[in-house]
Amino acid sequence: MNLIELFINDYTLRIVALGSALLGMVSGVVGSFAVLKKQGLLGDAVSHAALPGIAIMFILLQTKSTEMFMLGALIAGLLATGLIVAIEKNTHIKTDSAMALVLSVFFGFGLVLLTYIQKIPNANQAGLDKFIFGQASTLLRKDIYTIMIIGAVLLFVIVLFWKEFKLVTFDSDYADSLGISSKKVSLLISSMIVISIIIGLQTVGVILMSAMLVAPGVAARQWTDKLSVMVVLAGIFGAISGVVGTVISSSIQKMPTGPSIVIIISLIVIGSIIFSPNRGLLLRAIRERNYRKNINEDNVLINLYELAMNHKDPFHSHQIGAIKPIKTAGGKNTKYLENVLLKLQEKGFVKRDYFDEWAMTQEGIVYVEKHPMRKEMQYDSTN
Amino acid sequence: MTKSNNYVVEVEDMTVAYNVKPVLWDIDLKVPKGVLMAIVGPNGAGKSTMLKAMLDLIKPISGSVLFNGQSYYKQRKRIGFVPQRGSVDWDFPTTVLDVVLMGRYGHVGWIKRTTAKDKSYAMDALKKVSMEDFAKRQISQLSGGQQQRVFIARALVQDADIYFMDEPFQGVDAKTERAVIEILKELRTLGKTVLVVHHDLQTVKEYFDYVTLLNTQLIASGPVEEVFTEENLRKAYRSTGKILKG
Amino acid sequence: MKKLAVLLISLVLVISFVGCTEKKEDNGKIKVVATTTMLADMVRVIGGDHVEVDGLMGPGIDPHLYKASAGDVSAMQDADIVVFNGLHLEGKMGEIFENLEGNDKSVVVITKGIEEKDLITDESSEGHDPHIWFDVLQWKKSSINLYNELIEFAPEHKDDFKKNYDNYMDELDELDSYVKAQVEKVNEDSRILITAHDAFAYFGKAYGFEVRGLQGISTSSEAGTSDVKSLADYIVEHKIKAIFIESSVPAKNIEALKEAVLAQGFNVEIGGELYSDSLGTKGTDAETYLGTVRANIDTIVNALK
Amino acid sequence: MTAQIEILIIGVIVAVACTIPGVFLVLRKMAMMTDAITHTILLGIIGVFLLVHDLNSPLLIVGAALVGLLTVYLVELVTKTKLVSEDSAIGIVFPLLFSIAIILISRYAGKVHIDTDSVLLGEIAFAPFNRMKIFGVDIGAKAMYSMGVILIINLALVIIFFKELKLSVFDSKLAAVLGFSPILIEYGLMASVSVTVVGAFEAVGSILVIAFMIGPPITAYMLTDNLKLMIGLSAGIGAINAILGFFIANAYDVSIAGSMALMTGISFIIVFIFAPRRGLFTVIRRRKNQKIDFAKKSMLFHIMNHENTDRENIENAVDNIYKHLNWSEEFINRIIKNLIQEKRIVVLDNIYKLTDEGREYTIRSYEEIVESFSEESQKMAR
Repeated sequence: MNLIELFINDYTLRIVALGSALLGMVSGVVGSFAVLKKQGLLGDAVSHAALPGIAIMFILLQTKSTEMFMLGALIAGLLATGLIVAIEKNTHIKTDSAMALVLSVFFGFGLVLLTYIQKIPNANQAGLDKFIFGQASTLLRKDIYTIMIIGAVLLFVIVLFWKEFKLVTFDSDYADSLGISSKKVSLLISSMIVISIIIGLQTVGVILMSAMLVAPGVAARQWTDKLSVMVVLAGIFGAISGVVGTVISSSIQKMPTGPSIVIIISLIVIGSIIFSPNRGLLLRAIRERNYRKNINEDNVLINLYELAMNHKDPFHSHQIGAIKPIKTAGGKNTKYLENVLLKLQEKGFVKRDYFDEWAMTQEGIVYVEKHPMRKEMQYDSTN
Repeated sequence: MTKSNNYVVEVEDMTVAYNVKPVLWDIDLKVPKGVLMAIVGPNGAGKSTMLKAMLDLIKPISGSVLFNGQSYYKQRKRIGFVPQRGSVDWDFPTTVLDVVLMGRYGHVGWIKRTTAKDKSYAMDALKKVSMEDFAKRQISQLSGGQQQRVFIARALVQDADIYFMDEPFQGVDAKTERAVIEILKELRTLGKTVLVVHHDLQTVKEYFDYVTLLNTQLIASGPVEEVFTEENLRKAYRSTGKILKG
Repeated sequence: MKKLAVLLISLVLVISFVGCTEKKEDNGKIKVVATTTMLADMVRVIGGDHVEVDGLMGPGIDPHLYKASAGDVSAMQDADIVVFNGLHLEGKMGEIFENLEGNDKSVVVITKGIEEKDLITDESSEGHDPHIWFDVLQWKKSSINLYNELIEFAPEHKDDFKKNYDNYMDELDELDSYVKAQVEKVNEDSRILITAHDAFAYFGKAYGFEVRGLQGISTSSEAGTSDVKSLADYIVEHKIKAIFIESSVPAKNIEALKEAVLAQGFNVEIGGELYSDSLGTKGTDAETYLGTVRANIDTIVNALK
Repeated sequence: MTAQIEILIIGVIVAVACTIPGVFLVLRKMAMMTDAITHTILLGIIGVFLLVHDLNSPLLIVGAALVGLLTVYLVELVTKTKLVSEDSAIGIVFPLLFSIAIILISRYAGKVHIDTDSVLLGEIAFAPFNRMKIFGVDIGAKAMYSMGVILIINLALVIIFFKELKLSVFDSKLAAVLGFSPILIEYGLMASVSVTVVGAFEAVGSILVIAFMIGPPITAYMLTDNLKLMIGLSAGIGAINAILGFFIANAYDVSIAGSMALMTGISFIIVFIFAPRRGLFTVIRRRKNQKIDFAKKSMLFHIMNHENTDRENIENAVDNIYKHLNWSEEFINRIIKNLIQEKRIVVLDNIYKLTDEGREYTIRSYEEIVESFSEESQKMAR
């Protein structure tokens, strides 16, 4: 009740919450693809790489214009992203290195331009390098329209090319073999990511944008195994953190809005990592305990034997990953299993070979073949 | 030159290189219709590269590939592909059915959605690989063999005439291996052509009727009983210049 | 590899020659480097013809965001006297300057000697606000530091310096009374100055203005929604006529504040742009310190009266 | 010593000191960790400041370095759950730490002028004015000594732990088996990165540190695969970038560190285009030449394969050979003309025969090819 009143009475809260929620939603959705394509750090890279774009715009126009600066930033951002991809494609240099190089060189170039501008007389360039970087708490009504329009376009494109986006992000070679050009689709995805970053920079600032691009997607990933659900959830998490962060910022004095949204979304990520079903750390720990309770030397040995017999050779060796003594899906603890195997090795039942694979010994085979459990345990090799 | 009609795949003079290093050297290969062909050779012999170059995923330095006498682009819908299992991130948030449906994307075309019919194709394919119970499963929960079956099912729904499979037996359990080979044989009886990159020499004779031996160069290609000889194998697996003299 | 190196070096040599700038000659003047534009102006006034001033930060440059260029190195190296604000306005740079004392350079920290009670201190962190120049009398008091240094450095010009200094003192007194007179035009209840960041605290303290900023001094600080909201409430409550943008801070912050006020059915004007961390550009009235302070107070008074 | 020369020296020392850990960051695919650290050290600075209330305290720098390490630790912690990829982990950890820093500043230090740039000097132009004095005697710029020490420590670490570092880069599993704790090496490396970033931040400022750390190593990586050579080359390239960058800055009177970073980009692009083995030009030119070269060699192989066999008069016959190679007649004539000119083959009784020289060349080429692909596959396996 109190909260609703708060929203009705407080214009700033309303605007900022709405803006942050919309932006959180859009960047959560678009960012999901950045997360899956391992381009999560593009947010920070583009925000630095934008500087020369802004500086060149200023040199050309000699005046501060947010719109033109954003255009300059967008061009520089796209160029930087293109370069990162080009370096990665044409050399053996990995994305992270390419990204680090491009962002720092672009920024260095921007700095060179800034000091050049400092020498131009009569140019009021104060705060040029911070000019397009907004703060969440100073969102304007027109920012909201911008976010809404561009966000709607981005979401529309995602819905339109959903199938292609999914396929290319998952398996680009296969996409190419079907005639769906992974190059073009990747370019489209990256451009959309850059566009949403630039919008975010101008409305809520660098750090919040960097977080909003990655965190909602990561949190959403923990709760679902379906891309569509993940994308929707990421949008919801982004929006929720926008609203909750804004409310917190508006109820505590001197609580900056952007950072408090970052903290909320980070808490959502931490919560998701710990508590989500299937993947969560908590459930994993519980499952591991059960696993340890149920696993024993006998069923490990029998399993290894069954595996080997699949190859019609009791001495056939297997990697530790192949050994699954009980059927619970996902409940695997390699370290624990390794300990059990080591104990078996001490007893002389199994042997670790040169390739780090495990195989039965003669004694082990004799032991298993006499074991009463073996006949009952029909191992399902599909599992 | 030989008329195209007899062969579904014709590779001529194909050379592929990464940087300075030739990976494939002047390959000439003809694949007759309706065969089940293994492509074998030692590690680094360029087996997967050849497959990818045939599918235009890698640009060769020279050479051409024809399918039924036409270019790859004209024949694309008749070609199915099973990439190496390790080439994708299996933690990707998607279900088994979704992955199999991807095989229909080429037929569906840009922007358009898959239909209920596509879905029933996908379910049929899953049944073929005995994975129908896993349709709703997340792909990261699958074992290696199951992942492979999903990939095979995906290629099956492409409803192609020529199939390219990159190491479909790599790291799978014996049961999957048997299931996959049954499917391959069934494809052959339907008159389809299947090319499989294979690394287990012991099973070549049992599984395949045609074989291509590769070691950067094409060593030999033809019916298993003719080509899969000790002499050819020695050629393929020995890596000195002496083999030139046979 | 060698070819590459040769190529690189020749490339750079070409570039360097193209862009080569000529060196300034030694003309016997005292070379002074000042950090901010206000300080450069002060040096120019008191030093007169005997000094050559190099302001590191050009007009419109925010000291918080200043980036040095290669030319600044030679300026610093050739300098006889280095003048800077202190109180950590120049960050780590100031600390370095302070240590230059004795290395054949004289150093003037303009805020040195200001009594602790006159400084504005942050309660929670015990740091000081460095924006001293908006209190004209403090500025006047501080100038003595520069004057003393100049006569010590060049006693032969003492008379000229004295004349310039005394003149400046008079002008500053005059400026102070002008500001005070202008302030009188504003209703006592309306003496409230609201800007984007907290740079006007000394001004407020000296001339009886209540000063509110949206954001802290550090460029790293950020406003919260509640800060915007409470400042908007404050504006509505006190029926403040105008709020001000600053030359070196994006106007967006103040626009957001205006929107928030408007939403409460009250209209606050944007009263114009104030010079906060630097003087105005050449050719404007605000080219000098005197002009800048006048321009600021005129802008404030015109909007608020 | 003039300030200019000192700047040059400092620039070179910083560049070389940065490249050493940089090489390992690039090889371990952790380049963006530097970006994260340049942001998060603000938290260390503000945290210590709130304790000591002194903006000039050297403890601020200690705090900065510690938070650098904390950043690495947290990223590792998140990555280790295997639920989040490393880049995403960085993308979550650094905004969080940075946001906490901003909240602290906004709440508790609103009236103080504090940010990373103002606490760390971050400007190489002024580094020569920060003097080092012992008993009142000026012995040069402080940064020369501080970065010099960091350089020596980095060098010493690399020399002493070269084997371990190399193993940990190429095969962390094997390193673990052999008893080198990957975690220890990891944190050793990261401690070195963190200290170097903070130290270099003092000298060159903000995120340009990243250019110094990552640029030269990846440029060197385009030129060599040998780790030792790569370290040496990076150091050399870094030094050249610093020197040339300095001259450009002087010529145009612009930011020195910015020019050095820009130079890093330029030198990378030059190497990217002109590198002897991997450069764009070489690749394009090679593609052109390769076709003919490969064709020649395949012709030789073909002739040699059928030499002295019963099919020789069919396969290697002058009139017939094009049928067996499936090339256009025109192309084949060109190749054969070339080969005859090079005295690799001769025509004997209407059949192509290898000359002795040609035979030797053919065998050698084949061996080269075989060798090269086995090298390639070894590298891939790595």
